[in-house]
Amino acid sequence: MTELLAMDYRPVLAIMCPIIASFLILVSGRRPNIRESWTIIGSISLFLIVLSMTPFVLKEGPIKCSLFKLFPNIDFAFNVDAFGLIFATTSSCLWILVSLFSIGYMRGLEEHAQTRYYFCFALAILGAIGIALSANLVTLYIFYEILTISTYPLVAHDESPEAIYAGHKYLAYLLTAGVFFLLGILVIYFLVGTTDFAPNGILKPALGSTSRLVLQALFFVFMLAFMKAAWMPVHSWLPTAMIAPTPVSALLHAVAVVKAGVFGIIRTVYYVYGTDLMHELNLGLALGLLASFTIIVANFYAIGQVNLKRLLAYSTINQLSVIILGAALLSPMAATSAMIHIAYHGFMKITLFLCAGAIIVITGKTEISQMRGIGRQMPITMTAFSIAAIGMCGAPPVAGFISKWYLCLGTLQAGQVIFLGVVLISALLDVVYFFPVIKTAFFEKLAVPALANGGEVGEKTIEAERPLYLFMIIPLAITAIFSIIFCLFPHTFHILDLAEMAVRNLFGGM
Amino acid sequence: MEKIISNSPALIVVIPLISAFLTLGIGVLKKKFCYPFAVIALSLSVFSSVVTLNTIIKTGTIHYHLGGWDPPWGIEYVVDYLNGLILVAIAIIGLMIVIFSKETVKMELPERIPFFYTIFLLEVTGLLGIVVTGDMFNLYVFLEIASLAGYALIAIGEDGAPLASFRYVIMGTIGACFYLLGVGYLYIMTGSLNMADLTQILPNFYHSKVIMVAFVFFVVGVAIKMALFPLHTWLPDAYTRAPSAVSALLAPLMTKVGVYVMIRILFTVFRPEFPIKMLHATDIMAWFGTFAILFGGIMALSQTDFKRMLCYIIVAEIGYMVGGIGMANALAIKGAIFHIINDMFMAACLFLVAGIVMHETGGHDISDFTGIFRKMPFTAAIFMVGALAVIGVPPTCGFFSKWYLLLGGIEAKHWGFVMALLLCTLMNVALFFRVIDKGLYVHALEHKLEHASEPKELQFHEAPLSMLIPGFIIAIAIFLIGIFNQAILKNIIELAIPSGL
Amino acid sequence: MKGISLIIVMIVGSMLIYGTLEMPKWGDPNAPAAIHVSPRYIEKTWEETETPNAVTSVVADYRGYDTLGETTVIFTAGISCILLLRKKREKAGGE
Amino acid sequence: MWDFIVSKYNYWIYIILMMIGFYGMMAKNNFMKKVIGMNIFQTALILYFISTAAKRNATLPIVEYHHGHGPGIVHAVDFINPLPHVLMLTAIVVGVSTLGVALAIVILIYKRYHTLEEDEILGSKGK
Repeated sequence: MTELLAMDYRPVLAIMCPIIASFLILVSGRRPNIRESWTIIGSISLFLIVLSMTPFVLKEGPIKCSLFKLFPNIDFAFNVDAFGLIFATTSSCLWILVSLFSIGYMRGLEEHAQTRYYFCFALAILGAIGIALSANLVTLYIFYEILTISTYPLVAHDESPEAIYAGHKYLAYLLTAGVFFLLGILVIYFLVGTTDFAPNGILKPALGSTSRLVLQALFFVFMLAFMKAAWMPVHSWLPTAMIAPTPVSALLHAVAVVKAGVFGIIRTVYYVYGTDLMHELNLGLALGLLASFTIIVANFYAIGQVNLKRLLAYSTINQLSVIILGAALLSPMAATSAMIHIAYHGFMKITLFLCAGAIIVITGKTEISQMRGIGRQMPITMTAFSIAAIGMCGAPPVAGFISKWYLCLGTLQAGQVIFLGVVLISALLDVVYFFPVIKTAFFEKLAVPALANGGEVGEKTIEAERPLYLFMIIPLAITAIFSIIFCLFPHTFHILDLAEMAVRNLFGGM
Repeated sequence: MEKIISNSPALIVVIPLISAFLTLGIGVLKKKFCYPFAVIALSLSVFSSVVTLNTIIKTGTIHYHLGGWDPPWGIEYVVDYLNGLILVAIAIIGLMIVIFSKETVKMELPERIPFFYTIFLLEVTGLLGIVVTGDMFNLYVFLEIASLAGYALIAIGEDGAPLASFRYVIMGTIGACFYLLGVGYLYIMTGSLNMADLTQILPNFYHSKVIMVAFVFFVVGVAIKMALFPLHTWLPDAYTRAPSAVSALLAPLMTKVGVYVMIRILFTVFRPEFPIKMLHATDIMAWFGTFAILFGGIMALSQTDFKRMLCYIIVAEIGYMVGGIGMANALAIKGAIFHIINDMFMAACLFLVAGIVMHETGGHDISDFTGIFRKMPFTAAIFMVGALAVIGVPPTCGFFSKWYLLLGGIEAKHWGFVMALLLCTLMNVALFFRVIDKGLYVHALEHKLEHASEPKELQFHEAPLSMLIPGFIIAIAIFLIGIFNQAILKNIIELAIPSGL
Repeated sequence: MKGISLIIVMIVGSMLIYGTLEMPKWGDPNAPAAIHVSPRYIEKTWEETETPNAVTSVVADYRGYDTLGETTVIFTAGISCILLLRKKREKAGGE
Repeated sequence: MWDFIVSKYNYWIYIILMMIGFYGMMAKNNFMKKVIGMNIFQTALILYFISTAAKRNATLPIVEYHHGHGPGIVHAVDFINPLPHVLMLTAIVVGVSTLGVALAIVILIYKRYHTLEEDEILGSKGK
């Protein structure tokens, strides 16, 4: 029994956590309290397991664990390296908070089919963790598909025609992506006979026998495969999917799903193609241009939004491309920025979403124009919102500042000053669309004197009216606090250490 | 025990054959006993096929001389890696379906139980016989047993079944006669009916027109039997109208056995270089496979009947396998052979679900699936496994065979086939998620019903255990085959790939 | 439909004729079919099966298994006819 | 040329018969006619097989024998090939069985639609 706790089996344990949790959730579907405690227990134990691997990885290097053979030269295997741990830590940590939040949200709105909801949620986390820990493209693909399929019922949770439409659109995009992914993997396997991630790429040997064009085309096949990263012009599933319950949008569309996409892109860029090959094929520049295009356009889209969740969706698209840009620059600093931004952006964006969700549950408001003076009714929520928004713009003292700082240094390091301009402009545009929200919330008077729960109208706080609301307020406060902590102490949860270690492995130094 | 092991190839066929005769006798005396007897008979068949496969893995190909006559003169059963595995799959699925059939037969054919089980066992006998035999004419005899039993079983289905079955009779007879014509043409040139013997003799005649014509008739005849597009026209009607237990037996097995015969003839009776290098028949087959995939997928999309949709999926799946044969390289053939096994389980799984839903709701339209996730969670779970396997989501087995087929397609640089396969994956997604939506999203419907204060429509509940257990076993098998695919491929299928590819 | 059928028939027929071109002539005693497997049936029928009629010995002995299949076929057909044509109205417990 | 045609006349006959049956199976509108076509088709096939058994100047494959001695040395050239006959015994039975099942199905169809014309059945299907 004790050897199961050995380091080699930790990845398996981590994977088993959500599997067991989802099973127990299904079994105890009729007793909500027990069901939700399984969720919480599963998430906490997952987080602890992931965290326990970090010091070991930092000291001894990656943990390898191979379960069974899928194909010749391809195992169903986990390889816990520094980069994967960043993503794993982020998603497992946020699962705890979002689970808490979900309890408040789902009970607050008396949603239907809650067992299905928690079940799919756990499976989605399984997908995310699996993606983070997988050792080769095929394993990653398996979890990628699990993630796609398990989130589909979540997106369409509302079961209204619009929600089902959104779900279909979601599936249509992401499963098409899956097909591209499969094609890409097959071609790689055919060319080099392996799909294991390696810090300097695995595709280099193929350069001799294959034309450059094929490899360049293959890269774009992979880009299409990672449609989850919502780069433009294949982003439109993301705003549509915002119809999902807010905790779903929060975790899945700010953390698990979209981050799985950028995670995959970074894996492809650095661990499949490798820096040299990217330079050789001029793919870094192409990817950078794509990302820049998305950054700018998504920001303009965001400015025009009146619905808070949709605004956040476009902000997500923008920030994801910031991460992609970091990867595309192929310089150590930028790569660091991309990696840490996966974590930092996760915390900040989830804060924003949780705030939006709390507003929906407590006041029933979804449009920005309705939110006049809401800052006085819900001070904690809106403070958290403001903190995260500041972070999005990249201003200190919030985590976004650190990653933006590294990104700017990275552009200089790579000698691509144009991209520095892109980053700065995007920061500016971030301010343009986040500031009005904050202004509306804090500095305008309540316009419509009505509340969804029919309570007393007034300027007093309504956040803690029901104990249930605390399930929502506390998590978002925690994530907001973390967003600040990450700026002041970037080594919390070893995120920065891990990123530095990963970059050292990739580039051999800063 | 020694005796059983040494005679296991014959036992595979003889057990269901004799028990078919006995079932009738028992049925006349006591109807109730037919079902357990059929279950026992097929369990023994599974046992002997597993024993046979085990012997093959240990000692290699088994040649079993019936009546003690040496091969070219007597009839020989040959069990090698290729058909050993397929035998096990057929026997297992036959057993599962017979277990499953208890309730559906009671409901759909109450007054004809003994005859049903007799024919059912004969059908399994025929299918096993086709696979196990090493003699061209003996294959024809078993093909006819299987076909005749199939015609009858289909004709007792719901309204319109006789008509569908009649079409099948006409098409099937043409197919079987073409096959026999091929046998006759080979016979007149070589004087032999034994497959192994023919393999030795035929290379001398590879340039003969007679052999070429024989080859064409073989391929066309078998293509009819396995419903390769555009000769599939009999399939959708026949399998849609057939009783649940029958479509669950025939749909997975009959067509796949056809694919097996195709592989046997193309690569064992003829050596691979004949169809590949001399006739270029495989190039043509690759395109037929491609079109079958696209056609099957598109037609499936336009169906509202679940069983009919599955039928077109089968047409597409046949395209996978024929296309895989058409790629004519070891990777794709490996995928095709593996897909035979996988598709048997996948199709069995889905048709079982169709049968369960039919049993509980009385219909097999997609709309009959409304709310199954709530009301029949176990059925829904089985359905999900089958659906994901057809779509090709890892770690279900469908993914792994598709992988090899795609890899083979890439190696052959046959991009049309690769694209068709990938596109069909997407079409399958659309197909199954249509059903899943129906099953999953009942909130609005229930809401409406509550308001109208009508009695709730969604009152059906979970199926009896005799239907669920086979479903679960098949669903688990789908996962296990996927997870242990390397063991199966390494120890059996890779050795089954015909030499010379 | 008739036109298409006719075309198919023509194609199949010409295929058959094409194949026939290289077939041995009718009654050729040196045709492969006459010299490969069948001689044993004729020459050894008495020795091996003690049956003067070679057809009988092949039917019942050398290829006896085919005959078993054949009987099964007719059994299948018989039961099929019963299965198909039995009156449906008969009560389940009526026997 | 003439010689060539005559020397293979058995094949031409079976091909013609077979094509008649084949055409009947596909093109005829009446189900009974289809069944008849099917039977002609199978019979033609049987004819083909039987004709392959023939050898010039050979007799039935029944060897002469004397009690206790056996037939002595037998030359295969003197007897026609028994194998196709055996195969066709089976094929005849198969053909008959198929015919039986087909007829049973035809009866079912007639009971249901009260006609055996395919176009009428297809026309009435909607009702």
